[in-house]
Amino acid sequence: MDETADAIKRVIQSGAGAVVTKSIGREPREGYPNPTVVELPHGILNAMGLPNPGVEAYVEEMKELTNVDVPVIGSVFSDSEKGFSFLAKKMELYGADAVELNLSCPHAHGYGFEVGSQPDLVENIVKTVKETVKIPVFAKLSSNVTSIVEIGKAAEEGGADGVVAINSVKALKIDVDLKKPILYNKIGGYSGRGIKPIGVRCVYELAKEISIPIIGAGGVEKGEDAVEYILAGASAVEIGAGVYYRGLTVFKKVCKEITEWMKRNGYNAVDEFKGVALR
Amino acid sequence: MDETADAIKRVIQSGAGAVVTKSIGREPREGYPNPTVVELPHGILNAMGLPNPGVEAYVEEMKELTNVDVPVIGSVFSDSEKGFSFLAKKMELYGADAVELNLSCPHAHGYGFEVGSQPDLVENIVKTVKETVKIPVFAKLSSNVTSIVEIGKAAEEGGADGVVAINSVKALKIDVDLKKPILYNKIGGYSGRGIKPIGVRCVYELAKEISIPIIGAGGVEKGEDAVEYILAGASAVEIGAGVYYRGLTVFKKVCKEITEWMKRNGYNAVDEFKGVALR
Amino acid sequence: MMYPRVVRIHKVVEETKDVKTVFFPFDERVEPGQFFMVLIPDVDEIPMSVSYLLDESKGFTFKRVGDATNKLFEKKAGDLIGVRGPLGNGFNIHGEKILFVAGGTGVASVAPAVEKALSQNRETVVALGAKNREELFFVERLKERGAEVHVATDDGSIGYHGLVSDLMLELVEGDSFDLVVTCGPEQMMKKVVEVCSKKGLDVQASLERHIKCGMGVCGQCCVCGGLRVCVDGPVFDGETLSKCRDFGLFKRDASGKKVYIH
Amino acid sequence: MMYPRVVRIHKVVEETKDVKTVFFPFDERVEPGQFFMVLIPDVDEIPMSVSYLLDESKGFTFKRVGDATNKLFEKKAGDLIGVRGPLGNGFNIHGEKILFVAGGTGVASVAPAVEKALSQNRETVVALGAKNREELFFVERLKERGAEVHVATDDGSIGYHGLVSDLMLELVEGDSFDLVVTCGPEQMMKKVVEVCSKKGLDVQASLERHIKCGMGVCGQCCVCGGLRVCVDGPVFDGETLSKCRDFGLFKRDASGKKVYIH
Ligand SMILES: Cc1cc2nc3c(=O)[nH]c(=O)nc-3n(C[C@H](O)[C@H](O)[C@H](O)COP(=O)(O)OP(=O)(O)OC[C@H]3O[C@@H](n4cnc5c(N)ncnc54)[C@H](O)[C@@H]3O)c2cc1C
Ligand SMILES: Cc1cc2nc3c(=O)[nH]c(=O)nc-3n(C[C@H](O)[C@H](O)[C@H](O)COP(=O)(O)OP(=O)(O)OC[C@H]3O[C@@H](n4cnc5c(N)ncnc54)[C@H](O)[C@@H]3O)c2cc1C
Ligand SMILES: Cc1cc2nc3c(=O)[nH]c(=O)nc-3n(C[C@H](O)[C@H](O)[C@H](O)COP(=O)(O)O)c2cc1C
Ligand SMILES: Cc1cc2nc3c(=O)[nH]c(=O)nc-3n(C[C@H](O)[C@H](O)[C@H](O)COP(=O)(O)O)c2cc1C
Ligand code: FES
Ligand code: FES
Repeated sequence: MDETADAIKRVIQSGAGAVVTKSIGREPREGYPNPTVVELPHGILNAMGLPNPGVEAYVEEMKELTNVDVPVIGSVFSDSEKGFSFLAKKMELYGADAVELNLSCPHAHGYGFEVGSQPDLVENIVKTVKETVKIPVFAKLSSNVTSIVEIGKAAEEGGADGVVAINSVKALKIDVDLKKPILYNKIGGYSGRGIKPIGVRCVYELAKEISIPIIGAGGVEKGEDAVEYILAGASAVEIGAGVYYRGLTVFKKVCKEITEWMKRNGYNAVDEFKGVALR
Repeated sequence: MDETADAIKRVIQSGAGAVVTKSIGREPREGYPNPTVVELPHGILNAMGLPNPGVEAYVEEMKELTNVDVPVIGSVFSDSEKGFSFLAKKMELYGADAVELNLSCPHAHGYGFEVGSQPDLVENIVKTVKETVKIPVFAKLSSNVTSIVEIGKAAEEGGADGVVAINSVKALKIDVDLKKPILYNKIGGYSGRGIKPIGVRCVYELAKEISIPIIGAGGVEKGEDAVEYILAGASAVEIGAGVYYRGLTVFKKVCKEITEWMKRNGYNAVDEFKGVALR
Repeated sequence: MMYPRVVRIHKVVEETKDVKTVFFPFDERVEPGQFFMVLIPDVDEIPMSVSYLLDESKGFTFKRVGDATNKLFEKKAGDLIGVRGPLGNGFNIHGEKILFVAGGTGVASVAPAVEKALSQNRETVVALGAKNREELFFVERLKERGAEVHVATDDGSIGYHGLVSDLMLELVEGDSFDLVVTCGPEQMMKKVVEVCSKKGLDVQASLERHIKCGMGVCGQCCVCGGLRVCVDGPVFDGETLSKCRDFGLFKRDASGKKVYIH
Repeated sequence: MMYPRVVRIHKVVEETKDVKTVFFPFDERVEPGQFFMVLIPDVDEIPMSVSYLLDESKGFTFKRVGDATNKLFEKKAGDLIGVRGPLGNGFNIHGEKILFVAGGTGVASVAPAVEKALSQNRETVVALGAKNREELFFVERLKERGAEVHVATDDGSIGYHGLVSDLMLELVEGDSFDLVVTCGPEQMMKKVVEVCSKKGLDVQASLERHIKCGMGVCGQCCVCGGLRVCVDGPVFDGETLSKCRDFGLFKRDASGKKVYIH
């Protein structure tokens, strides 16, 4: 729900406190043929293939978002330092409040995770982008690595203003009737309910080792899911698959449920319980 | 359900075609205090901490298994080539039909995954063990690595007779009432339903790149789960959490369901559909 | 669950040279105007409105226009496809007298709505448009059920010579309708909606946009300020469409880029 | 779900110098003989039989013997603990006349079974054993409910001077019982089961083994050829126990190593 300006506005009206755009690249990409998304018993599996109209065309969408009330975070993907900084600069010009570097898409060949699993490359990409733009830079990390902490530290070294963890988890569903992988791209990214314990683990591990803010993602659907991420050290959370499970009202509902939990537990501000589970 | 000879016998009576022992080390280990296992909405989280009576005491259990009808696979863990080959030798002496090297336990400090995430080490361990024992050697792999294929290839290079994929996935559950990790060890391994798409992906990736047999594991509960692993290239599957979901009759039930699926799909032998989804 | 159900096609009917209907076993309730994502293994998964609503089976009717529909055109009874659905909202059939206006393959999704209206004893007038006589289908089906069917062709080879939207103008001049239901090329539907707005007639139109997830998460199919064709639609009412700046103006291709409608 | 429910202790009662009962809100049905895994945050999660079965709350009664029970001994009303359960099978209370034989804290799990038997108007005889007068508890509770209670102490400070298993011998000599239910030190239960076998009496004993998962997956608690105390037990009948070579002989410690029972 972040492809177009209109869609993003609808998400904002639905109560989101900030929005992240679809990941944008230099050239238009159609993404993979369908099936690109299926529901599994315990989550959602997708291999969209980073469809996007290309950064030049995306200016049209960004222009319409300049007057919205919440921060708009421009997500970008590339295969090189230069590519990332070019795109980040564009996003800054277009009025993005921050930029999120997609170093973690699990199914796009040559992008995302394939770039984001190499600490040196991550550090250099973040550094180059930081030298190019003034807006905050977030690195979105993958759990599909031997050590997410190593990658998180590389991002911090590079000067990132924060990290986002996690993107979807590399996974596969084979249909036993067709006897083939169900997605056109075969391998996809697993999000939603089933991956929450993995996302929370990643945030917890990162929070122990890095000091820049962490944004949690993966299976947030209810207020208590968000609370779990915050207790693990996250400063905020992103919601993806939750939109499917609870509809667009998921944003308002989650906020309400967090507030209720805070009341029950005697907290007035998120900072009061952020990272409490780390002690 | 693989701690004692009696327990293993019960599993065999329940219809398992082969059994893997609890992972055994050199010295007795109590494992972590409780909670060591909890159920999550989409799987089971455990941090047992490799409890075992030590290999010397385990001879008592193994002796009782010498006359059972199915292969007994001795699982062992260590932190070095020498340690693994010592334990494998013991297992061979005790009458094990094969040995499984635990290179993948996600929560035991200094063992399992911490050893099994380094390709060179994996290759050397497998090689040393192969030089020591005559029984088949399987390497049990972790999905918590940047490339499971790289580790699988290292095991193959080392001369492994097969690999097992996957062990449980590194994960964490924070209790929002206690505001603490629920397991005593905090981080645990996630098994069962929720991880099946990750396990199937790993087997599929491995089957494309290595030619030794692969044993699939992770979320097998029904016949069709096993079929999915076999279509992805597995020669057999292991069942762990499925014992919780369907009781000890899970083994018989899964076999029956596989047979039914084979009938519906016109197959007479597992080999006829093994790896069909790879084509 | 939003996962393709693999089914064996049990009947294929050729409607015209380029249009076929595929029947598959499916015993759950589906509403006219809803659609399925139809999986053609190794090729694509594409949206198809339900065109037949039987108790034990459902059908969809499609025109071959590209890769996926051409491959589908080759399928025979016994072949496997996947169906994911029913998806979307469907038509809200109400009122005593209803006018249905369909162009091209639009009649595929309108036909079961007409049948529903007839089975509820509503007065039912249908205007069908096609390029020529050969491309018309479902005329007999609807007549036999008792609908008053009018036909328009671009070349005049049968019925009214001209656009179905012009034929519709004539029909609404001489009569009063409680509801107008339309499906077809977007320019045509745009005109139908404009006419209805002017005349103060209730109208529902079924939109087509590029569908990927079909479950409201990817944002690919958004129209009219963030409405998702796959879950909020595909049927929208005149009020929504009158305020919708992209209706009849542009779609988005698979990359999300605007493609203007000519 | 096999996940600890975090509850606030609402009452703590001191039964003896070393034994306390903890009450917590829990409104679901629990059977006498079932147990909970009780989570003492940062310390351990340990098995505890249910000792009180109220509609809105349940209780367990424990002796301090080590880390976890000592920490639990410090807890007060208002403190948080986790409870996971009810687990296991529980006693199968049947017959017209039942003898209950409990030693030490064994009375904790036997007490609700006695109460159940009484509420079903069964004749109920209870033999309780303890080291001395100070370590006895629940005697008044069971008498008030109408049970015939006999007491044995090792030092003779009250009641029968000797082992409760010897007291039991006297009781079964002079009377006939349809069922014997026992819980306590394993050597004691072993004797009780032997007596019952000889006399042909139905008997049920509640076993203790090291519990880790409590859900039948880890194999830690296996006895008698692969029976899991946590799901197949903790209550086993005389027939099963007579064929069980480890009953009364050895347990396994946390590592799985055999520990012989003295
Ligand atoms: C809700 C809905 C219901 C539909 N019902 C019918 C129907 O009942 N009968 C019928 O003949 N057609 C129907 N269509 C249109 C049908 O989906 C397209 O004709 C089909 O996808 C073409 O696929 P292709 O690969 O053969 O053609 P391509 O060569 O891929 O494309 C031809 C045209 O089809 C469009 N198209 C391709 N893929 C998709 C997609 N995933 N979603 C939407 N449009 C796509 C393209 O944008 C292009 O305009 C419906 C579309 C929607 C959105
Ligand atoms: C089904 C069941 C019901 C029980 N019900 C009661 C009861 O109602 N009242 C009561 O006082 N006691 C009961 N126990 C025993 C009680 O669980 C132990 O006393 C307690 O676990 C001791 O823990 P600790 O840390 O204080 O002692 P430790 O110093 O850790 O150990 C003392 C003794 O307790 C045993 N123990 C420790 N942890 C466990 C464990 N996880 N599972 C089983 N035994 C353990 C040890 O093996 C040792 O023999 C029951 C045990 C079982 C298996
Ligand atoms: C359909 C779909 C499309 C996604 N597209 C992107 C994307 O373009 N860029 C990105 O960084 N993450 C993308 N993600 C990943 C999500 O942002 C998120 O990190 C992940 O799904 C885990 O969160 P969730 O469980 O709340 O969905 C996508 C996820 C889904 C389900
Ligand atoms: C309680 C528990 C204990 C386990 N102990 C071991 C072990 O000792 N050695 C090992 O290699 N794997 C161990 N595993 C992992 C399983 O063998 C299996 O690889 C994993 O759980 C995934 O399969 P499943 O989803 O069928 O459980 C354990 C899993 C569970 C749930
Ligand atoms: S197709 Fe994905 S939101 Fe509609
Ligand atoms: S305690 Fe794990 S099987 Fe009983």
